[in-house]
Amino acid sequence: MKTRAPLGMLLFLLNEAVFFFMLIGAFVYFRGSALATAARSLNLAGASIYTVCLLASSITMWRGVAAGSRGWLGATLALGAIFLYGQGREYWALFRQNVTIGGDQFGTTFFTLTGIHALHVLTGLLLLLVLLSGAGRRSALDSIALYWYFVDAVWIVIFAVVYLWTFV
Amino acid sequence: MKGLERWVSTVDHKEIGVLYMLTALVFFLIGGVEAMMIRAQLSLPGLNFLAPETYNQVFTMHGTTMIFLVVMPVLAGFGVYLVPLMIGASDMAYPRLNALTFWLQFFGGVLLYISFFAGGAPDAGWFSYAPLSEKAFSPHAGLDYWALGLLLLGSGTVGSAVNFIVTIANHRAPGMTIRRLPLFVWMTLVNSVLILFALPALNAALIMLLSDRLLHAHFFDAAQGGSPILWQHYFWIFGHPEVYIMVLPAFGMISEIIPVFSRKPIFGYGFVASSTLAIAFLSYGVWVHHMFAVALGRVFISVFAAMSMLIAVPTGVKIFAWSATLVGGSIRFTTAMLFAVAFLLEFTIGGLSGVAFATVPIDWELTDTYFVVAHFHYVLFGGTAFALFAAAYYWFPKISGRLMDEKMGRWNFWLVVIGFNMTFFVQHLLGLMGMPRRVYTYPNLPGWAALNLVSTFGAVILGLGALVFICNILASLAFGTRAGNDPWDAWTLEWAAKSPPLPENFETVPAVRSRRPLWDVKHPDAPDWAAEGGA
Amino acid sequence: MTWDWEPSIILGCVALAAGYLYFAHGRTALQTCSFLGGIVVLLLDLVSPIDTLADTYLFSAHVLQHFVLALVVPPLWLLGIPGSAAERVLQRRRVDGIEQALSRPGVSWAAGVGTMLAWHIPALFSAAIANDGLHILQHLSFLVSGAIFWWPVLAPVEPRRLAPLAAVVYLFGACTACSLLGAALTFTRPGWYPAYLNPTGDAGTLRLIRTGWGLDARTDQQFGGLLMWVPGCLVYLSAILARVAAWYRAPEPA
Amino acid sequence: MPLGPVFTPHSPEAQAMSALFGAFLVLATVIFLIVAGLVTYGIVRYRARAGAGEPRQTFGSRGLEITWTAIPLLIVTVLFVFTVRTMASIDAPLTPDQPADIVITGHQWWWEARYRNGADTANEIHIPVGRRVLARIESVDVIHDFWVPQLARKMDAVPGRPAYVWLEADTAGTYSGTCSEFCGMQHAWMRFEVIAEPEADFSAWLAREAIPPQPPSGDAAEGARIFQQQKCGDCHAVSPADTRVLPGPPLTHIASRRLLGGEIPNTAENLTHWILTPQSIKPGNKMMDPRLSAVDVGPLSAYMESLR
Repeated sequence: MKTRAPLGMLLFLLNEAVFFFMLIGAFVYFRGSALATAARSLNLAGASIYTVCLLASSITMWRGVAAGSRGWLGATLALGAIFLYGQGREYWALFRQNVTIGGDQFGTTFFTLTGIHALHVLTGLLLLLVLLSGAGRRSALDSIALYWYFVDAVWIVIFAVVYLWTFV
Repeated sequence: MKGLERWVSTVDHKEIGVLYMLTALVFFLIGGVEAMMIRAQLSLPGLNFLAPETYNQVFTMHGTTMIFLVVMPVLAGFGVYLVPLMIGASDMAYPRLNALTFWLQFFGGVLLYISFFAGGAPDAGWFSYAPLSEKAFSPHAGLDYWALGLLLLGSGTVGSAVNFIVTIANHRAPGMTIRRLPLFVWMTLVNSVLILFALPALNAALIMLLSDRLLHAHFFDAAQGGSPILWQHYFWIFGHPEVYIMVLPAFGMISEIIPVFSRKPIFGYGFVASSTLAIAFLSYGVWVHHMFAVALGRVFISVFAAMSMLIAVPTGVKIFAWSATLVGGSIRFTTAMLFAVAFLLEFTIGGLSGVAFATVPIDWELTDTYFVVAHFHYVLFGGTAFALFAAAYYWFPKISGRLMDEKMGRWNFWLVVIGFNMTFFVQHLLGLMGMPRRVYTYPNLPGWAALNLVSTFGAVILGLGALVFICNILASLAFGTRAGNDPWDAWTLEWAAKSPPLPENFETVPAVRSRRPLWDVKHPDAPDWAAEGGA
Repeated sequence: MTWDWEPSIILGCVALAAGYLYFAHGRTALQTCSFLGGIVVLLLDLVSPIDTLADTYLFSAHVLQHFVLALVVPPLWLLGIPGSAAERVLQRRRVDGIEQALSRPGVSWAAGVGTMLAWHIPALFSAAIANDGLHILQHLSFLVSGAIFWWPVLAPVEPRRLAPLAAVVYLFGACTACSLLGAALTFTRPGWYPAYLNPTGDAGTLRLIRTGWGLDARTDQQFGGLLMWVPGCLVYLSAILARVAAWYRAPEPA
Repeated sequence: MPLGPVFTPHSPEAQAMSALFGAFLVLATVIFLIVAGLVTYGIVRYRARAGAGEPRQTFGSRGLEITWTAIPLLIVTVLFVFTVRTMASIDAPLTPDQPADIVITGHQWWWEARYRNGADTANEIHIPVGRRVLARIESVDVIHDFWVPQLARKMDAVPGRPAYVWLEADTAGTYSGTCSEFCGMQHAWMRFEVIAEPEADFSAWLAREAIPPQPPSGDAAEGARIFQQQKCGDCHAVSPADTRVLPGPPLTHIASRRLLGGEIPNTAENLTHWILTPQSIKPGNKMMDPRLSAVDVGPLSAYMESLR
């Protein structure tokens, strides 16, 4: 049964979508009191660069699934890692400006939302790593790819809400 | 040791189902003991049987246990056991996920109870309103255990919901179309969709609460710019669908049991099935009725009041359909049927008192009093638990191969009915007299002591009834009459399997051409598929 | 606050009714009621004080107006069209082609939901209040996109309708979209559409609204969001239930 | 059996709620009797008879199903109309255009009532009979809920989110109230009283509360010294001029109050007991044990008694 794994994954992602919707909702809820700090401390240019990396990783993932190629999957892994590195740098820059999760409402909502998302990216990377080490099956790759596209799509929304909306 | 290893490593849906049910039974005993402690403390005004802080832990754990460690797992257990059998499948779609989700819920429960030994159990009530649940007001670790335990339980529940949907979507026997699903399976399906949309709201709220408590974020503490109301919204966006998550599978059980013992098909399958959909949709638009006592604005509140009243309609449709199924039947009063009929009446009371809370000015008087306590016990005990007793008597023969004892069943039934109504009916009156809920003691105002004492006596009787139930299970496991495959002369596919079923469930799955495949087999002269409305 | 018997609207409605009565052969009494009822509702929606309120004072009145245009009138019309008449028209190649193109679920869904979402972009909405031509376009677009949206659900010709479960997903998706927008309007600060913050209308009317009805700018936006969210969803839900109930009644194919 | 406060309302607001509840009760009883009748009829008339075969198989009836969908729909529509009308008649505006007459603040686990003239008291709210006053409900810590069953709607006291209720009584008397949202250890005893008195008495009380108490003399003066020495004033106000937000209830005119802690009668004996062992009567409250000797407690108690 070919469709089995993706249906389960799709349903799981539906649940995840609602989950992220609630977290993004909290960010928007507090946006009024968080905006000043956000505009002062976020680095739009940097974030744009690593966002592009994450989006590119969806393309490499798609090629990897289509061609069944380990090279493309390796590229996905690398791009995902760059994204996490970029986000780590953003966190570090914020810490240095004394913006932390225990600071104001911006810190609270920003770090919770992006932190949870980063955990999802990390999970995806680990799954890919397991797969590349030869332990996974073909059907697992379909599911992981689906998960990866989802995590990227969520980031597009987060990027729009957290970064773009702050600077327009 | 061999046996233990088998149970721990099993991926068979029937064994996992039994594990769920046994776990739930153990937690039911624990939750029951907590209930007894509550009633003992409240039996007279001014008692010091429990210290205030202990009492608050006990009622918090009672609620959390009964909801997350009893009702949810036992419903999942019946589902995991029965759904594959009822649709003619050999197992769930993902057997290993099935085992994983059970163990997630199991350890979630264990984690919750470890809190007792780690500096105190959670004590902010089962909905843990912020900022009371924040570190500033609940500094000990109980609430961290609560949030982490619920995250595990929630993840497990989501996993099993995914598993149910995929199983029902992809593993039905030939001829078992969506429109022919047994109503229990249909309601489990709808329920699983509800879970997928509702649980993430809880998970998000818990993550935010944990951020607050462990990382010093300020989602919910007003003093630092957070919003206590946000917690209420998020919790109840989960919490109200949760009420239906706990009651829909029970509706499904009743929809199986009443027809079989009335010897008639359910009255208006289509209406019962589509009203379930209506409930599922509406249940996302009613959460604010838990917050009517907050000043949210009249327009805002009115709209949610309208939705909350509206949801009574599809629920009422079901009550009428079940009652009408009785009429014209040939009713056999087994213990299962007794509980099912009692369910109709008790649940109607709980449903009607629920409409009181949708009627905003009444809510402004009675919310957070004992009237609420009475109301939701009529829904969750009079509704779900009565349906579960009925289901236990009905499906025990399939699971164990033996009938439960009917004589003990009668004792079980009457003790529970009398004890339950005695405990909780008077609590309506206490609410009307102004007794708030969640108090560890109360002033000796006129009438309060007497009614509380009645309630406590009722609880003792109810407890005895529950003990008789457990004795009946144990005794029937050992000495019960052999049941045969189909003791009730029933119509859904599970009764075509052996009792207990073979590891692969069926040797051959009977042909499915209508909603009652076994009726068709037994009555080749008047099969359902030839009848108007039967196919 | 008065009735505004705008001649073009009345003429349009009369023409529509006449056209229906003339062309729609084989209609039942119920269908006639439905179609003409749709016209009456449309008329009330556009000429009654709701229109004045919507244009100048209340966002919520405007939501109500659009709600009727997109979710009430088109379904009533579609239900009023007799199947035989529709079939005759659809036999023409070109009509059939257009129908085929527009009734693809993706297209019709995007038309309905997209129109609704697009007009609520603050700049566009404000422009529509300020500019009469744009305002008329807005109302027409709600009617037309509403009709396109509802066609796959309520088409007079059964084979042109979506399969029952597909229809459930289709409608549920629309319900989710309008819930999200409604919830956003409900839970966020007022001022999405600045014209409604401090309306420049007649002082007496304004006093009636603000103190008599208790609708301040905040409540107004909240009410508008709730109207979109709750009654909007109830329309979709009713359609879903009707479709499912009909499905359960129909015999299972062997 | 005493009737509950829901059935003995003493303000127009409570009467409106009561009337709606009465109507609802009748409606719910009728519906329950219909269901119970149908079920009873079913199980009595159609119980299985020996030797009877399977009954006639019927699958439903569309007419009936539509009827029992439509009628409840109608009922809830009517109920909704009454709900909205009653709401409008009892609810205070979300943002009133007049200042509140009383600011009522929930603390863990006592209620503070501050009047516009500066009078500040605890667990005892005075109102004039027959005149509607506007109360503003606040909280300084967790969520509480202000509830006087015979007089007014419940209102949650949410920190950072003040709300308003109308408070009114049509008869002079003492009405008991309580916190109705779980707020921690002593939620049970977060009780208070509303005392409705004739306009003249109320005005006199209000004026008295707003002026500082008589300076203490004799034993009480010694008590005042101990009060200061023990830093009791860090948590308790003893003058209406003291407007700090404090964790302990104001003691400015404590001797004129009926109850201690909203719980026990305000007698010298109880007061002494409370001061000696602050955690014995309402365990968990925020008062630390000053570990006073019995010798010190006497004057302190006398000082309290002098604060009228």
